[in-house]
Amino acid sequence: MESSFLGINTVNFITSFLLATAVFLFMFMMGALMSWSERKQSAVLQDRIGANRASIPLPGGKKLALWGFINNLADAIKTLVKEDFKPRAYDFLMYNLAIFFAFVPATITAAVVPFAGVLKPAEFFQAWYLKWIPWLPEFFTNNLPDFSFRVQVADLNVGLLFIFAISGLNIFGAILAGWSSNNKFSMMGGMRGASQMISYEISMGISLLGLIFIYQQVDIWELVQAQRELAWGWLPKWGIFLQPFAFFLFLFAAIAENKRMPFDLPEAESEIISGYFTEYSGFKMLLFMFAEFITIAFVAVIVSTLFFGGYSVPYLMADGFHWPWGGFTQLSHATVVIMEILSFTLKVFFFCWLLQQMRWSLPRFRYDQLMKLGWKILLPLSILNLIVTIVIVALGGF
Amino acid sequence: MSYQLPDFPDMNYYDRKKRTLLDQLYVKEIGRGVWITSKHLFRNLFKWLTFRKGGVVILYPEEQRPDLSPNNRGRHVLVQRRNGSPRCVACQMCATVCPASCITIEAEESDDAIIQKRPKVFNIDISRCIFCGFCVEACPVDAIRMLPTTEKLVGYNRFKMIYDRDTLLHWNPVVNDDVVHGYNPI
Amino acid sequence: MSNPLTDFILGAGGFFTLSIIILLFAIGSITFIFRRTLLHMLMAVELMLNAVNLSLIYFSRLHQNHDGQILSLMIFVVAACEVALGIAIIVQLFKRTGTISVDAYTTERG
Amino acid sequence: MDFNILMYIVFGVVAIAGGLVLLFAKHPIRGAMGLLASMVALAGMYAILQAHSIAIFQLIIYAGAIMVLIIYFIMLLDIKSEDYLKPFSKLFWIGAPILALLAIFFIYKLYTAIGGKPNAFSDLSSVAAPEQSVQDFGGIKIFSKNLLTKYLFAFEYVSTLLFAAIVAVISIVQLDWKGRKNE
Repeated sequence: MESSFLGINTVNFITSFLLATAVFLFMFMMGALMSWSERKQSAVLQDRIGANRASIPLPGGKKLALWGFINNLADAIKTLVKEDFKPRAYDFLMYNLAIFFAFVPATITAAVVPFAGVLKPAEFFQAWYLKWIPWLPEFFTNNLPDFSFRVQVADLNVGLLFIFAISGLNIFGAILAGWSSNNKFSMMGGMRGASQMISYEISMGISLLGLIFIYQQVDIWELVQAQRELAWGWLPKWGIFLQPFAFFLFLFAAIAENKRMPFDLPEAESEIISGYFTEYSGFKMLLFMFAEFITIAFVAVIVSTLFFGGYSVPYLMADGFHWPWGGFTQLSHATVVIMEILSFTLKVFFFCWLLQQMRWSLPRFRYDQLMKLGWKILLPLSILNLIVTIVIVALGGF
Repeated sequence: MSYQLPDFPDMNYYDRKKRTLLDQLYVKEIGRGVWITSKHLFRNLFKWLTFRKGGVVILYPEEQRPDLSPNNRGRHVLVQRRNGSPRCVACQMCATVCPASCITIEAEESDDAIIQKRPKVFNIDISRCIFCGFCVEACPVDAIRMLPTTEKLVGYNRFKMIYDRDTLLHWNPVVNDDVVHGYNPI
Repeated sequence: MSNPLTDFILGAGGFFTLSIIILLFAIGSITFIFRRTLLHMLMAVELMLNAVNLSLIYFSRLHQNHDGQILSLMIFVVAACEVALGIAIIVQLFKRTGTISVDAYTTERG
Repeated sequence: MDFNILMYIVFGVVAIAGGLVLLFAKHPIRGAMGLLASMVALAGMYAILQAHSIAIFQLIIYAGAIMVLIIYFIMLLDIKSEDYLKPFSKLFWIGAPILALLAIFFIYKLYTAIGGKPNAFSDLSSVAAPEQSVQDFGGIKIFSKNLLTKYLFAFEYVSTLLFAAIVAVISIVQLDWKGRKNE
């Protein structure tokens, strides 16, 4: 690093900054995509057509509707210019603080998730399809030949627990919004949210303990690395193969934690208007909705990281495909990294799709059914799963 | 009544089926539900990708239902006399009977001594109209009718949805004489 | 090998941390003694426990020893038990008297 | 100045400010939010003091569970305004300054003892900052190894306490006062 005119700290800082921006933008784009697919996917699966009216007129009489994407833009503009209605006798501080509690944890939890493996810029920009960038290849090979970084914003050694800690803060948004709105429906939504979260946080944690036992890690980077190994030479050690039962438990608990259908009791439209954000209007309501959509993307990110090998593609190592039957396909570094990012994005897309599909397929649970499912079924099953896993690990099974 | 409730061994008719543990996990049923909706989703997506219309709905102002009944109550028209003036005598019967109060009529003195009155203003607020057809039944001189078509009953704001006398008289430049003009009892 | 953070923790940071501990404990005890609401008293106990936890963590860092950290985990558990029991008792008292003000609980005055 | 040191000071100030909010805010929910801010700031301080696992446990247990419970019950209790509009007892303006002066006196004594000196705590500290052990110190692996071997008895003892607390809470909540309200 002696030859570089930039200090390595500066380069690290710039890299972290760019990575954080990219991850933040990724979550935001996923949120925007979710709010589009909430409309369009529901329409298509119900044999409807969906949002297509909002459009930008083009010269020549055509209209640019982008399959309903312009509706999102129109929504943003509309909510910005709407009246900011405030309920009577509301609590100003808590009313506004609730938005931050709902929005911030949803966006920052993706910081500990790796989006791809190690990226070496000096090697990355040598690929033939990136050579057109004029000065970057020479810059990195001349100044920073050994520089490499993980495509992960924060490499915490307690990353998995960090996710739990921050997503546990998410519920304050619902509670405070419900309490400060001075509305009985909001209040009920907030109470439902709190008790639902307490019921499901436990089984969510315990269902993941088996995974921690098998991989002996809570560092998410190491978890993903462990999932890239192969069992019996051909099966990737993904969480879904080692802990198939825990996957379903975790998925249900995560949906319930996420306050989505079929567990969306806190904002059950047909019962308590809009739950905890009944009294929010304009851009504040948009932020609540957007936080909810980002949380869907976040659940998808976590599920694909913990149970589907994160960014890993089966048999793809740092230099190419090592096929289980002995073949080897050489790939350049840039291709590998891009394939990893694409693989992660596709997994996230799939789970976003699955969560939306479940949201539009299933009816809502009754409240006592929800509580019964959480305490009497999911919790004992996750403890049972944990005990069985411990016994197998102790006998040397994995 | 000869109907007998089905006799289940351990069940009364009000009991539900006993749910096993697998049922209570709901995994099977959730899978079935998602499978059914996914079938619809992918079928429609395939239709979109092959440039066909995926949904069964009708994009209203551009498309019309082809199977409208000839008795359908659609758009209002005012029937004309030979000279092009409306046959309406401004008797206010339709405005009185209208349950949505969407008809506004102002009368003025007619040139013709026999007819006495004619509408100076004849507005129908089509955004409030409920298409019940009472106005057609109430009209003593058969001046207002409803066409089966629902073509272009749209507008970008609520003032464009108020149709005045001339619009109702000349609702379509290409007038079908048999429907409107051809009927002339006088 | 001079890490500025380590220097800070060994020097001025120690004074800063101990001041924070004293202030937090003082605020907690003032709240506990002089606020006349049961919920505030419960939360003040939490604040004092937190102050103690900070001292444990700080000295554990200073000695590079895990005893303090584990003791603070035990304090977490004790605090959780205490809050659960305290909330249960407050709910019972509220059911009985309809208020959470300490001044209202005068039945033992004789 | 190092970024960590700056954040350490900011977190300390936020912790004190949260405590003051708890002391002076009228409504219990404001006080609870102050306490929450204090706890989150303390978690940040723990993280900078390299107790990563304790910082996370602080967030999970205190912020995620205990504060949710407290706020939940503040909402549930339907507290009337006369309960908190006279928040302080009569002796507050006598007692609170005495306690505050006591705290300031402690801090003053602390300052005269160790305040200005660099490396004032060097004598106390057994290991200053060996870079290698700093990386592992406070991590979840060493922490849990210690917890489950050296401190196993304390661990089990505390879990017994938790179990007893669960039983106690359930039995307290099930008490019915309705029959003997006017004793």
